[in-house]
Amino acid sequence: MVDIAQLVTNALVLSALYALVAIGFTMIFGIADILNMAHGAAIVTGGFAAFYMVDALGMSIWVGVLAALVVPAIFSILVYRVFVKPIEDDQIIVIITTILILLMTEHFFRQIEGTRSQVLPLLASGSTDLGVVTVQNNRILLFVFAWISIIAVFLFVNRTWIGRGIESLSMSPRGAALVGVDRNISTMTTFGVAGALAGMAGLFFGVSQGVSWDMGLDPLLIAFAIVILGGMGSIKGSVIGAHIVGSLETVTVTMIDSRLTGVVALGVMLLIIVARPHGLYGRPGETE
Amino acid sequence: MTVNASETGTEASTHSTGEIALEVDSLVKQFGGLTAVEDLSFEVYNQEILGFIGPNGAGKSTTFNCIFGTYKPTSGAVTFNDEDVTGLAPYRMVRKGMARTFQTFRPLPDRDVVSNVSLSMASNKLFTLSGLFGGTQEEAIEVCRRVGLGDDLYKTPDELPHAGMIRLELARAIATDPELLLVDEPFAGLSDNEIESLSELFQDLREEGMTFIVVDHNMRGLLDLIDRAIVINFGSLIAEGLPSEITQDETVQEAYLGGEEI
Amino acid sequence: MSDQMSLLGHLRRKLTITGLVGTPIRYYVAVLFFIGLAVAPSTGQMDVLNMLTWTASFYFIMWVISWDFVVGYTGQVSFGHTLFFAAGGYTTAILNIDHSVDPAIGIVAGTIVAALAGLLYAIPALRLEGHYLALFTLLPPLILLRLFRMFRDTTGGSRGLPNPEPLIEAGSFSANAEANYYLSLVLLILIFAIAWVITRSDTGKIFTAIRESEDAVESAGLNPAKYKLFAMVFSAMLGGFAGAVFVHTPSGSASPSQLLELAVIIEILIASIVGGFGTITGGVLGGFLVYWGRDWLRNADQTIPVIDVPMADIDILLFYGALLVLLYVLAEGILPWWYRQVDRVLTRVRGEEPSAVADGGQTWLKRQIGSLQTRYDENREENTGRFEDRRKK
Amino acid sequence: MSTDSSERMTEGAETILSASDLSVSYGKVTALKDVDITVQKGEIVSLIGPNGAGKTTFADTSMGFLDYEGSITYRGEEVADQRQSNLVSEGLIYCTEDRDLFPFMTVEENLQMGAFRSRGSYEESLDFVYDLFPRLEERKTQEAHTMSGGEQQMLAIGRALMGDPEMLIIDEPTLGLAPVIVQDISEAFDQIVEEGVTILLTEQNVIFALDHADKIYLLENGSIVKSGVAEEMQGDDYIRETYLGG
Repeated sequence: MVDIAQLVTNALVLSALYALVAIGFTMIFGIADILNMAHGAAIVTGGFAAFYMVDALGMSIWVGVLAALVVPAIFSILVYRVFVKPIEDDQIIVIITTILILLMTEHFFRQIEGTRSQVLPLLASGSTDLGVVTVQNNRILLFVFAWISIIAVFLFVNRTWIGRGIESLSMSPRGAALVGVDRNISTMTTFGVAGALAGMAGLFFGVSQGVSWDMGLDPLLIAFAIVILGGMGSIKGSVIGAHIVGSLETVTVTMIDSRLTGVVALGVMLLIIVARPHGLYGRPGETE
Repeated sequence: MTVNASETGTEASTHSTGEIALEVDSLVKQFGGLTAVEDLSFEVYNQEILGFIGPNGAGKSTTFNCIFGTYKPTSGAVTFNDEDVTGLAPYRMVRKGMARTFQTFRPLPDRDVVSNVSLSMASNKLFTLSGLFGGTQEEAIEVCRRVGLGDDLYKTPDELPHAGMIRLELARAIATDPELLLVDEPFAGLSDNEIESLSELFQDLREEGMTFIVVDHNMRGLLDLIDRAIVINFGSLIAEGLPSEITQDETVQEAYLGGEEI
Repeated sequence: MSDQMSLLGHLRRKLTITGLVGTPIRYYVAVLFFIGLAVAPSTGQMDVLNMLTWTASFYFIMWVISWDFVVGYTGQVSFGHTLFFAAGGYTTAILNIDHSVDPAIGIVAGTIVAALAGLLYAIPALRLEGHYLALFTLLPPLILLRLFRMFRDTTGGSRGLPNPEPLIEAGSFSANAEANYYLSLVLLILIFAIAWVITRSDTGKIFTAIRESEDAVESAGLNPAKYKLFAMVFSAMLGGFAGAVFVHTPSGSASPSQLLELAVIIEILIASIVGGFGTITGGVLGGFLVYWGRDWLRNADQTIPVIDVPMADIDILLFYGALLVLLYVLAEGILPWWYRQVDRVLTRVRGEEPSAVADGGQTWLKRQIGSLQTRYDENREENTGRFEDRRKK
Repeated sequence: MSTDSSERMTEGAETILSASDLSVSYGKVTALKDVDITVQKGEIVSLIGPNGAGKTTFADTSMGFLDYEGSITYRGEEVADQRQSNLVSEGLIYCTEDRDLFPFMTVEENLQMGAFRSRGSYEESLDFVYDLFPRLEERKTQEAHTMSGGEQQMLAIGRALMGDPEMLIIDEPTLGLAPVIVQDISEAFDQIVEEGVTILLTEQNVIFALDHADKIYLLENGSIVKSGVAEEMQGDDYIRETYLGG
């Protein structure tokens, strides 16, 4: 019984982190029709931004959190403005370019920091007894912050004008232009928000598993799985997808083999792409 | 107008051999809960030019796509030259002697007109050395001349005017050497002269033994060309007969001509 | 039968003096290039290490050809060709190391496994397109890499397997290198020739037609699915075969960094695009450029001024940076760009109207955009069609 | 109706949209060639002509969707020099032939989006639209993609009106609609005209255009072949023969 509670807790925390990565990825896809592989680089950037704040500048982890939001947001906006915008009509070149940016970012940090994993301090110490299970306060905070971010994005998209503009662009670019949505500003905002979410995830992964040059690729791949599962461009879908993938992952890693991280998720995704390309919550009409 | 139409009517009886080329029997096509084509039956005789008329969204394209195999019919049968061809893939239909044009053109923008047409002459064999050294070019050029693209042989499709694109669509279809040609809205956007010359081409090809189904939502130009017409609306047949009868038909006028400029 | 007759007749015609004069210059350039590569080792200018690097570059180019063969022509996007290379290479290496299977048999087995992997891609590729296909093809190599790490005992994990037995041996190390150099060169010429002939025949024209409009192909009486399947599986076989031979040469081994990592496919993609997408010949050009560019950076002894870092230390970063720049500058492709320049010069000299070049004077990028636009329009039309259908209610 | 229109025309002599020597091409095909069109404030101008004549191209160009040669200005400012979002804020609203609705938003959400840049009162506009098309109010919680073609057309026009238009460009509002619905749209159109909105209407349906417009331009193969006041054009032999079936 306790085991199951533990499993559920783990799954919930992991799923929330995955959702952070997936939401940004799916938003960029929805609004700009771009598979942004550099999203993985934003995760790495977030992790290291926090690490340098704490390690090199001796700041508190909370300044690190701020850095992990701001730096990757700026990084993502720059990636869009400098590299993606000039070629955004060409899907294949965009994918190649963003993969190159991911590889360059990885190797940049590898060059400076080497291949070992850097440690970030915990957000909080101690643990809390939640009745059936005892959870580290650190993990509770991760979970809470992840969900605050997710809800904030929901509210942003549904309740603010600029968010509505983003939503409308993802449904009909021409329709959005007709009602006066500025595509450029909306796309940059989306990249910024996506970058901040990914950076946040980078920090959280860093807190729980350490910061390293290759920490971006795995969450990015799992975000693929989630986004395919939830339907590209759908935020709600990716939150649900994140919970499916996160639970699946927790179960396989705990019960079968810890080396299976990612494999099951990716395998499931392969099946879904073949069986239902638009995902479980996808909107038809993209390709058919 | 009426006189003219009845003339074409008599012409039909002289041209058509009376043998059935294509028979559509109780065709039904549903998309999800929507019925786009409802229990539609008709036949086309050899060497006939059949007009297939109906307002936008009446189900003409869907019927076309069901005949040609782009869609699998929900139920019903399509018989071509006494052979059941219901739901065969389009390329098989072509191999059996059917061809079609697209209303929204499907050119190959990367190559010139002749190469567009010569694709229809390529064999469906994987391992072939043909085409390495020219080959089908001459035949393709012949077809291009036939449809009036003689001066545009080496232009790319994006250099062709609207009427040229229609001719290119036709050339590609004719190059497959079809017995039955399905033509989708050939007259849309054409001037009267262009309509006339295209109609003459259809007549000539018919003389040589080709059978036509011509779809259009606009009757302009069409009534002078066709031998017989079928009118559908909301996926069902509402009238059938000589062009003169069609224009007189009250159901047609009510359901269709009402808002149209005729 | 008639195919062969016309081929013979054509060759006979070509082999007359007028025929030779009439052949485009680029054919002679290509022949001279390969002859140059063939005589290079005997000039004494090439040391053994150099020879090994050249050998490795030949395989890299074979992979570029295999990628261009399917993606450049039929337009089925693949980010996962490394799966084929690894299928070929790892199959034969494992068979040889664990079961002492003869390399020749292992290579055949590797090629077959790669063909099966090709089927794995080809079947979904019939239904998927664009982003979905790109994502789909991106995944299997990444999954395979994880599996390799899991089954470290058999696959060597992220370091790869030790060298299996060589396919050919010639005694001394330098004689070995030379023998493998020639073997690889012959294979390169063979694969190049096969890919060239297929893409220039009617089959190639159908491939490119599929890229432009499947509807058009189908209404010409041709089965697009058959051609797409063939292109993918054949490409997989070419790539898998090259990968399998590669691991049996002194230049290569079955390791993720050489066969499977994301970086490998990116280099191949960029080589193909930079050289000229959908041309095969351009891929050869781009392949040499990218491969030797990386090699030069790795061995560069210059130091970067301002930041005072030796180039060789950050060679990978510089290499990716350079690729990024290449991608922007040469997205059109060197070969198409060159043809356009030649055409422009000739036009000026002769005072003629510019002739339509192979790609109609448009850059690859623009065409790509064009075809996406067409697809978008088609979708839109279908959607409005669907809306129209709803009128019925 | 005709007295109305003459009043409107004298009232505003101010030019609101003006194209001169306007040419647009797609690749090598010229879609518009040296077109001159002027729309005065308060006028109802109609562009008529067959399929592929360049009507939609003109509408798209006015809204800044296409590159062009020559000049086209909205309220004296070159369209190419302005952001599209700016044009919308300035009251230039375009209702396209494809409607370009937000398929997965409800009717009301679509209307809300229509007011994205509007300076006018949201409630007033919404009331006006619901008055105009009561059917939209009945279905306000329905997603746009589930509606019929005619209802979508109403929604598209409604959404355009939510933007508080100074000038409205409507592309083929009656295309593919059943006669009954064309009647509805036609009535709504008259009410919009009464609001004093300047309108550029492109139509294949010449009868509809002649019924509603003050001024007509006939476009064929990308060039203007004829132009004039609606009454004159109605009597024109060429138009009668070609477009009204004699």
